Amino acid sequence: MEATLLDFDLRDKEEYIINMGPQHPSTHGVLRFEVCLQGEQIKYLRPHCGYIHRGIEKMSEALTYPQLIHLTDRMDYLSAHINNEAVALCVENAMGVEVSDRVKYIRTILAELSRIASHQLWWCAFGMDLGALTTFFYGLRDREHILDIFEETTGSRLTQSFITPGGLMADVHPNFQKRIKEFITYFRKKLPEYDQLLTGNIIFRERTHGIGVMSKEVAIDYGVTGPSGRGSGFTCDIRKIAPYSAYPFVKFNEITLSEGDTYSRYVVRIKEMWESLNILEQLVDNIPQGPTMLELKAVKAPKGEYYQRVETARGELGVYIVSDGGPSPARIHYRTPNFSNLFVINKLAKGHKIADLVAISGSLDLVIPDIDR
Amino acid sequence: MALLKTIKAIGKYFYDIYDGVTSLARGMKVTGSYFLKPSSIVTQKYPENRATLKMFDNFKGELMLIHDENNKHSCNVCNTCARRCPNGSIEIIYKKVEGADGRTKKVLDKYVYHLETCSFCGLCVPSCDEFALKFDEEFEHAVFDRGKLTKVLNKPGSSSKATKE
Amino acid sequence: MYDFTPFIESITSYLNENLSPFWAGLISMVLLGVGILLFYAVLGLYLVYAERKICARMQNRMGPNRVGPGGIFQTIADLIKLLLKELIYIRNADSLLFNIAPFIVIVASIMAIGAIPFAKGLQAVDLNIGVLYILAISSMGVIGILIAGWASNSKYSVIGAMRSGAQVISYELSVGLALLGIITFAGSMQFSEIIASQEDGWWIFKGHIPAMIAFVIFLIAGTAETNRGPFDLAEAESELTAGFHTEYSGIKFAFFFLAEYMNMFIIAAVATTLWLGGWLPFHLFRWGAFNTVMDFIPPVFWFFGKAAFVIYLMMWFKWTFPRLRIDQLLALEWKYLLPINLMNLILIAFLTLMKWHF
Amino acid sequence: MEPYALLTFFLTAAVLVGGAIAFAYYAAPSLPGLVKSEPYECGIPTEGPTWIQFHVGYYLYAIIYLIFDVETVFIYPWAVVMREIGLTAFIEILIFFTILGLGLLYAWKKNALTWE
Amino acid sequence: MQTEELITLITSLAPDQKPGISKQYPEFILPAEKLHEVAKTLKENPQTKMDYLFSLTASDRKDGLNVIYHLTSTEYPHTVVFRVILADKENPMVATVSDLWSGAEYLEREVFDLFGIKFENHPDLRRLFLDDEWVGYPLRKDYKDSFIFER
Repeated sequence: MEATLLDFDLRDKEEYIINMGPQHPSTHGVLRFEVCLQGEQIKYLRPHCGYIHRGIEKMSEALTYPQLIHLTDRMDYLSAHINNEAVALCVENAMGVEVSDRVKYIRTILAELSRIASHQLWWCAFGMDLGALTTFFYGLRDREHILDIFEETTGSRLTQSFITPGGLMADVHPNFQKRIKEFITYFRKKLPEYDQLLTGNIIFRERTHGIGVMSKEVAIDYGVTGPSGRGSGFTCDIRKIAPYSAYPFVKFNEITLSEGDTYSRYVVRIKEMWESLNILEQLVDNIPQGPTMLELKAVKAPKGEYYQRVETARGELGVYIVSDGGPSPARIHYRTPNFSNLFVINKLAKGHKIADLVAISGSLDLVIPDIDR
Repeated sequence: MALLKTIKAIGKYFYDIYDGVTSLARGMKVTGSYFLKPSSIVTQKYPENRATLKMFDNFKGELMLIHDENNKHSCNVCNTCARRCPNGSIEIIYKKVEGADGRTKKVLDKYVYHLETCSFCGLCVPSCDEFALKFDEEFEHAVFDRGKLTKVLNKPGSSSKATKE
Repeated sequence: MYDFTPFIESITSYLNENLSPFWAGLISMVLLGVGILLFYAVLGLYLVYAERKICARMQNRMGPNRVGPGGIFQTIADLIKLLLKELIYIRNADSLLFNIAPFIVIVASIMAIGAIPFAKGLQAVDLNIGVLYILAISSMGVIGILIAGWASNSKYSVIGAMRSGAQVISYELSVGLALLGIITFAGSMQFSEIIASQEDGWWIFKGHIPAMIAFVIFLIAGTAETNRGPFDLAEAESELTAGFHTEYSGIKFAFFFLAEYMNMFIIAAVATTLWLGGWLPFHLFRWGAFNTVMDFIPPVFWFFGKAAFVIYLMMWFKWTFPRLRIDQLLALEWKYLLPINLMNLILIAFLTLMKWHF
Repeated sequence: MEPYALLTFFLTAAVLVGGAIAFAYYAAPSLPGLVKSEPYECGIPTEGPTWIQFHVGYYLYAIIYLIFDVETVFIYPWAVVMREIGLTAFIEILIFFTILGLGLLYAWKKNALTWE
Repeated sequence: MQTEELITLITSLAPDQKPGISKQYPEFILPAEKLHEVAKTLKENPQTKMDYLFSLTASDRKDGLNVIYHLTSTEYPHTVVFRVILADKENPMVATVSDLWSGAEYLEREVFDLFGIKFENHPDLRRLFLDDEWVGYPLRKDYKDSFIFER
């Protein structure tokens, strides 16, 4: 580990310190990088967070378990379904109940849809970071289709609050399956376009190859999970390690690449979109019948401590609930993927240029509210 | 050996140029084809299409208390929705009225809904045993005065179905 | 047909007959100045609007559609807005350089227009070193950008200025060498003579593949010279927020904005004149009827049509490609464009020697 | 008209810039403030001086540029007369470019064309 | 490694460990001074190889401030949970594990920020989310300020 203190001492000399963020077009939120430059080269950088800290963990201590989901929606708002699912699974485990297969299937479908939507938004924002402005609109155009499916079933586009401890808030809309099938055929046609526009582009390849190389050891050391970690060969897919919901019923590959540079992190996400489409295809026709909500008298976790790991679009989300047996948790902690993914950036960006910092932070796919919580 | 290496390097140099140019051309083909296809435009002229704009069935717009044609709602002041709301967006103000059978009864006076704190989680609607609530399709919430976001949901002069007798 | 020379001569002779030489000169200057201003404003506004519409179509959007039919007055509305915006002065900025930078940028773009032949007789000055003049004047604009970035006393601006410094030392060369190819073919640096040499065919067709390579290189280097995407490193929105013009507000920002579009037009005009036959209509061998029809279209339309095509190409680049990094920018120039350019120039010289061009 | 045309262009630019800034000066509101006059750095006050000796990675390019640009200027007169002189000019430029190309190759080999 | 083997290994390192309350993962309550040693051994022991610290957090309980470490291995499918109970709420102190897992550096800063637990030998122990001037540690149960809204 390189000491941050050592870096800190360097500041006494005359240095070129530049702040990127909190109001910067490429930090994707209110995050601040304090970057020390030598020419265009980064000597060191220090992330500063907390600009959007809302104290979700403190607030949650005053809420009942079903009420938690409207806060978890707002952590990583791009995988809101998966965050809700994590809380729901943790509470269900604590209570020792199991939801019906129908709920499991629908949860997994929603989770995979969120994963695709999140990767689409990441793709378009990543293109923007690198200066390809058109990608932004193509990504959003395709994402609309998923958001329409969400809106039809859950009533909201972004913070859906649909998966709740004990099941789902409501049954899915009758159009649900039809629309997903339409989307799969539509997106299978559009994904190659992404490759033509960005992946194959020589400028893009030159911008990302060999930039911000993260070895597998560093990824494990910092706990970098999700596509960012898998780009370094860290097999960290919770869907494989500790399958939950309907993942045991489907066949899919965990995508890992060994290079660990910005390009491989990019490719992992593109391939994950294909893989998610495969998962959707396996599930969408086989949704079994069953109740969508368990008949629970009261949602109360018995005294004890519970931990649940799920895979969001950005990596491993852990929900840690300490319960005193009451209707609300005594302490709830979210181990959020972006928190771990962010702080490796000093290691990755050191020695690269300021333009590469934008590419690296884009390839880590940070969602700032998830870091600050 | 060195010669072979040089030839290889030169070959790679020209291959890179070829590769670069073709990859750029592929990208330009995508944008160019969309340029020539006006039918691919996905944006909409929003205020103009207001008449035809339809939200999805389950859209969570704004909470409303269902009134029937006789201006009656079915809230029986059980306060479940207010308790279930994580943000305290629902306030139920009631008055006590002496019923026909001599017992005092809670009657809804004002069903206050704070739109400014509502996070549209939708916990209130299924919590109601009387099915008195639903979300309507209103999505234009912008106002100039924050006070306007505090709404009274029961219509003036309305009464509860439960207090019919 | 459609010759502007008599028209302009009649104006000057009318002025000279009725007024003293001093007043005649002054009035002709004022007339020219008003003409330039009108042309500059209309072209600038039209180009901004065109860019918005084109990029919108490429991105599946509608583009401006509120002000006027199809949003055609959108840029005018923007111009009024920019005129009425506060001019913010930055503490500790070098105020002289800060204020002079937009002027330099505008001067470079306006003066370059002076040598461009829009149609027969519609050319302010027909210098015998016209190509060199445009090359020299248009590279002045980068100095304005450098000054703007440095004078702002903002760190983003300084980095942007440094990058534009790197750009100016690179792409100047490629532009020059690409132009040299056509100068070798035509044997002149005067625009009117270059156009005259294309009476029997445009250089891009007559010069075989070397001329096409030179055209492509000129387009790439020209895009870089105008600081447009994918070479917009000096303003690099996602890295430096707005680069060299971060601190400029209101109308001063508008000048940089306008100058970028005008420089684009100048590059397109030079490409049109040297490669695409300037205001000459498109002719096919021996197709007499076809050629007559083409001749009916006035030369001004031919010129602007061709320029619009080149401008469209540059916009197409911008809205498709990601931005290059600074070292790649330099590597592209020095490792690819420059050697290719040198070889290409030798090929062109050989073609000229053997008289293999048509 | 001809002799003063370029002067007219220069004066037009001056009138355009001066006029527009003067108009904006009178027409636009002016509410200067201490925070407003700070250089933009994403909402955080600037740390340290901006105008310090700045390391640029391309000074070697700058030197090569200087050489090449001067050489390019030499080629212009050649290009104009190439047609008339013919073979002699072609051989001369071949020699000229060989020397120039060798210089570029040398710089390439010495890694002067790589950003350090 | 099986749970029984883990228990024997940890007991041999820290004889005064107590089994924890979690039913999900094998859990051990360790004395604060033994934590670093046990963690180091578990990370470096080729049979355990606990190289991935996936969660580090704290909670304010009746018996004191608990610091909870969730460890797993990327090679073996075993997970272990450590708990350190710091009864002294005025000056809680525990050794840092940021020299073993770099990711812990910022997790510990977060715990310091919100619970006020000091980590010995931490390279850069400052507040992470809140201002440096912030008074108090918000996630403690006795924390009070004007922003807290009682329902």
